[in-house]
Amino acid sequence: MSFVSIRNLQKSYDGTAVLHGLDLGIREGEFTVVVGPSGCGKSTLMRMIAGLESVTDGEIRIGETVVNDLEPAHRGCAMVFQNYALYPHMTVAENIGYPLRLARVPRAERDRRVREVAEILGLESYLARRPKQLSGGQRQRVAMGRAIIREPKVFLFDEPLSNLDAKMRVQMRTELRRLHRRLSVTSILVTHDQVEAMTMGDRLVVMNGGRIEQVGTPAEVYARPASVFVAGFLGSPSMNLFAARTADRGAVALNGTQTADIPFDAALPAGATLTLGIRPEDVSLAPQGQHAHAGIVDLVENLGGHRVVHVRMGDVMVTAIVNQLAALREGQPVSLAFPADRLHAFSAKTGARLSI
Amino acid sequence: MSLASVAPRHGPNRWSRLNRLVRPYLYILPAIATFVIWIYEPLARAFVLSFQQWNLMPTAPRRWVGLENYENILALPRFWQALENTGLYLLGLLPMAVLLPLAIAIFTQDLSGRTRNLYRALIFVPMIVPPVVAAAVWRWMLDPHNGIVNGAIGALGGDPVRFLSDPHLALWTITFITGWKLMGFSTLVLSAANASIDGSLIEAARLDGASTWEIVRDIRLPLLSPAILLLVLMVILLGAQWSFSYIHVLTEGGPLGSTTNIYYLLWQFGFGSLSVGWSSASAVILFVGFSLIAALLFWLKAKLSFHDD
Amino acid sequence: MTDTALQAPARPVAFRLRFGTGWQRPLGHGLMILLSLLSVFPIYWMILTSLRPENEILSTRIWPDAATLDNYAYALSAIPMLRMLVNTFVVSAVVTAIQILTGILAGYGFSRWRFRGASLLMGAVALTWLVPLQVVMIPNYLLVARLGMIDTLGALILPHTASAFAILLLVQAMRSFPSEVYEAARMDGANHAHILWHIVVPNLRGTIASLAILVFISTWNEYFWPLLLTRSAQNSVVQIGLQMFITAEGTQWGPLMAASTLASLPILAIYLVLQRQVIASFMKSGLR
Amino acid sequence: MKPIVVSAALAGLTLGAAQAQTMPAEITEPVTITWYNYNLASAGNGADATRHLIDLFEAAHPNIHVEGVPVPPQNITTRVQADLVAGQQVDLVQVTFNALGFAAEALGAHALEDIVPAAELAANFEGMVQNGLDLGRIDGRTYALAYTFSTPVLYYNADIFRQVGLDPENPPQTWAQIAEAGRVIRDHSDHIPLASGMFGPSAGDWLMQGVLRSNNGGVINADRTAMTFADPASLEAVQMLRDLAQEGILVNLDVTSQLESMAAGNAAMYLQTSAVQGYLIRGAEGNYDLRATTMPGFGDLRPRPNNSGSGLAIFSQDPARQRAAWELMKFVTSNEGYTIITRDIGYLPLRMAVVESPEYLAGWVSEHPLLQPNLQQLSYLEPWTPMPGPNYVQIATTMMDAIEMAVFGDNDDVAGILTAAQTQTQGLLP
Repeated sequence: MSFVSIRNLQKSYDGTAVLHGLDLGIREGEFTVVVGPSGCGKSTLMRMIAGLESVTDGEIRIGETVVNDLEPAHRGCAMVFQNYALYPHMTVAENIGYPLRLARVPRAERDRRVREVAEILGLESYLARRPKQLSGGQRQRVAMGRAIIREPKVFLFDEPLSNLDAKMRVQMRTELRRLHRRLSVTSILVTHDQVEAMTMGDRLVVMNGGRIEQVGTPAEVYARPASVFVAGFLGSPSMNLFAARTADRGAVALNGTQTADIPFDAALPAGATLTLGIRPEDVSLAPQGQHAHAGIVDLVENLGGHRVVHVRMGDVMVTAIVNQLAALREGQPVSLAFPADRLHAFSAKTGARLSI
Repeated sequence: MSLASVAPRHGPNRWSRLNRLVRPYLYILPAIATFVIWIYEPLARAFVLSFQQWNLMPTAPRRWVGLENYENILALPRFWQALENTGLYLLGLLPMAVLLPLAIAIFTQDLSGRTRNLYRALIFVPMIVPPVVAAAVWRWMLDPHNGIVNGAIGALGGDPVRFLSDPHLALWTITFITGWKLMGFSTLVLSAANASIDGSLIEAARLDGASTWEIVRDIRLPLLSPAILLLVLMVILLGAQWSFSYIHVLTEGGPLGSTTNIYYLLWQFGFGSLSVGWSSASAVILFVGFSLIAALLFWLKAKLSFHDD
Repeated sequence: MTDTALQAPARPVAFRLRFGTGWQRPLGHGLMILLSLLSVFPIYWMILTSLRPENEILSTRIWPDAATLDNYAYALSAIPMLRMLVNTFVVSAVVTAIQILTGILAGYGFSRWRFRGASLLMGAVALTWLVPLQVVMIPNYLLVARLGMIDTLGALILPHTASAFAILLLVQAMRSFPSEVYEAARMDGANHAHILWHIVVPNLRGTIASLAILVFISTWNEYFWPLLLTRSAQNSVVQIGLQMFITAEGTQWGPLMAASTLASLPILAIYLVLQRQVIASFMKSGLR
Repeated sequence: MKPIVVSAALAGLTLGAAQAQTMPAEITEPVTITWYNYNLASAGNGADATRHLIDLFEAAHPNIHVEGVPVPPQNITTRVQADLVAGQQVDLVQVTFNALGFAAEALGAHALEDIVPAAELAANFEGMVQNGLDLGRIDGRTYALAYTFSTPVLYYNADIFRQVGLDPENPPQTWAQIAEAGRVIRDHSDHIPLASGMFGPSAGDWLMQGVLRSNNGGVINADRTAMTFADPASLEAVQMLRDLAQEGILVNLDVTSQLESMAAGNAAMYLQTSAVQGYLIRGAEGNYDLRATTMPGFGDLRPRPNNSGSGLAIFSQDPARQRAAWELMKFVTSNEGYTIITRDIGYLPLRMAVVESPEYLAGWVSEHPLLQPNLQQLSYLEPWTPMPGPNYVQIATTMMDAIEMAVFGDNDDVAGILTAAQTQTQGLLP
């Protein structure tokens, strides 16, 4: 049974559809990350759950209640905004305590809870300051404090880490996860950053163009992307994708010229087009002649623990990850292999995954 | 003297430094020159003249009279009445020029674009009417016998109201007209400030459980306070000048001095006739008085809005 | 490039928060309609009265019945109204242009550099607001006379070549201009004049537009300084013309309303045409 | 044109007189003079008639060009002063009588006796009403010739009189009768019983001077060294006005509203200058029966009306321009000039010939009965006394503020208010 369930949710502005009927169920206590490129509708989805955008059609349910027409405050959601939306004229304590003040919680009780929350977030010594006097990470914590103190049924995070510097972002990522473990509140986080998505979510919701492409655990989504879009969007460096054509006896011709005998048992007629994908870490690379495909090293990026090698193969580029020991120079001829069990195939027409 | 010998060696450097030093002053020069020539030089001269009795005529005697001009002004029976009236004007203007526009700005902010623009456009219209015309039209409309307003009151069974000649009403009538003219300007200033409030703050407050009124009270008003303070400041410092045209055209300070504010009184006694001593002393009193008030207000503003910036 | 660089990222329009509930909303609209009527009715009444024949001038009927242009014909023949309108327009336009120019220069000077005496000079600029107009009028008149400019439009313009309001507003606007853009332009090799005219000014269009409107209106409506200068009706402005219908021997209401309508029409027309931009530029101008 | 020819001839005869060398007998070279004029500053009859006068004059004197400078009446002294200081050419000025003292003592208006040959002056004064000439004199010297001037008259609405049962043929002649009629009007109609132009900054003190003087009081003594508006006779007159106000007969509206109330037929009686006659006639036409009578007196005392309006004063330093200005002054105060002024603007002629001779306005006067009380008062008209010294405006304003307060204020202590103000204004005398 889903805790937050969304049925056929649609949104349009002045007749232009932004969300085309989403269906999604989120389990209680789960940390869900909604990920997708900017403009995919993920923020709109979140704001609709929060009640900041009206629902054009469909249904949002939190717990047992349909919340479509409920005031934001009555939905039991707390939200952390991308720019934190801290009240500039209030101190940290006042910011955190504001929801309680609105709920007419007595002062003593309020103070106690503000201190409690501040302790969780390590903000005790900043309570009298104003947002302007805080660093980015501290502001981010205040925003979380303001969300936590309401003891919401659902936490909503709208790109909460995007205004932080790289180091702080990594640190806040783990802090957020720890916090979630401690509070076990259903959380939804929206981000365009696939690393954030992979590392933080119990489950991912990948969106594109106002539609949900795939829902699953990070491992599932990474291992079996449901579409070309998901395959290309998640993973860094991203998956190699080739235009291909089926040949006789289930073999596939890559890229027209280079052919490879890839066993392919899908019921596709010979000569059908499709997209083949393989993650860079699955490409094997060897000195010249050892493998089926020949290429020339174009560029080597050294990442310390491993290297990313860009290989020119005819007129396509292939990205491969190799370990540190392999000696590779730019301009050096190499041969490549694509292990058959590591290949992903997608319909050229719809982009949907085909089973191999 | 060393310039000639040093110039060849350090010339370009020195010039560019001089250039850099002088540049800011060059940019503000046209404005400052205007103010010095057309405002501060006359003001300085007025300061000197305020201790003299003279009518500017080259042939006439010029006599030092010390503080006599100031004493004469402060001894005017109407002086304290005018001071009190000035306060009453401000009291009346603040709701019309600040509170009402504030309410309009906040209310219209949440309307659809078209309705909002229509309301704001209409409310701005009085701003563009020349003051002489505004005074004439209102006087025409408020006439006790032939005015449409009293026509309406009469039709409803009331007695004609002498808006401009009843000593208890005239001041408020002038205040109303001044406020009527200002309302659109204030509305625009406050609407602009209101529109620039970060929308996510409002959304955050809604999620925190704030009602519309609580959002206004806890978020909008505190964030609008710099704009509100600025308007309050303008009304206090310039309100007396703004009402001047209407007093001048509509009541000439009467009846019984009930509409005379400090600005009009000093004008009447100082600038109305060209007695330089009176007018200079009046000017100095006005300038120094309002400058002191301004200093006080800015001090207060800095103290009150310290956290907003 | 800077135009887009300065814009905030577009965000979806939030659905409007409803103001109050139930009865409060119609009440709000009712009040707004009342206030709008209050704002516009006097102008309507002015136009209406100007169209009434002389023997019906005292009428309080809300609709025009026997409309006539007699009052206009009289107003146009009694004073050189058209000439005065042209004069007023020229003076207002020139004053607006100059005040904005000096305001932009001073605004840049004050906002770009810290220099000795800056805050003192800034204070002096602000304090000009508090100097009563009347005290400077006679000395200014004498100066204009020394310059041999009595009875010229130039005399109406000259003392208004700078305004504290324009400077203060532009300083504020320029101070909130992101300094990275200045620096980027400096790195690109632009000098100060170039930065000012090609980068700062185009980005302050909103502020400048709303400022221009306010300056234009206040110059158009100025009365006391032209009153002192007027020597011939041909070289005077329309506010003086209006006053000519108000005399101790009685006010000529019909012609006055006709002349007032003529005096307000140009500015009303400009406003109606530009109304949307006026309000939009106010919103963007940082007049806050 | 006859008088001009006569005076020019006379001027020729007196060429050898003492002042002749300072002012040429005639203008031979083209000259331009300025005429500071407030009729030109308003649209309407006054401006049209003034331009007409200038055209006629220029046609008769091709060498003289007149540049009219329009200035509203309340600004005229300020403006003349500013222009004199600025070195502008100021020749002939239409000076309001309250500023006459200031114009003569501070601004350097010439006494005609100083610049015009005596015989020529005497010849020109011939036929002028003696009382009228006195209006422009200070200490026996003529600084201005009454130009647009008028007297206070009591307008009344005969229809209202009939409606409440008063006899319009016998209008009130004394303040007691006004009070009596006022009570009837107050009790039997909604109209304003008595409007007036006595109060308000733009009214100045002229009408009040006449009212107080009619009770043998006054605002200032004869040699202008002591304020007298709190003296018993003046006090009594002010007290009488207060009683009228307290009874709801005299109202305190601003000057313009009172005028408009009368014009619209909402006021029964209206004490004001004859200069507003034209405006009232336009309002009354086809609306109600407008009439006028002489200014009311106190009991058996003869009323002592004074004048409102302006005189012409010469400021030129250059002899040729003095001559040109004097010619213009002579022309506009000639029979022809006054004919135009009286008929087209509505002021009084200083020459009785204008209203008596059929050659000029005799016929016109008989068609305009409203002028009668005015003409009647010419024979006992007294000048409006200007306050002396540089503080003349402040003295008059302070005094009138006090009298307004004494008449309409909440404080019954009329003597106290007036005495305090008298002490105060006394200190402002030179």
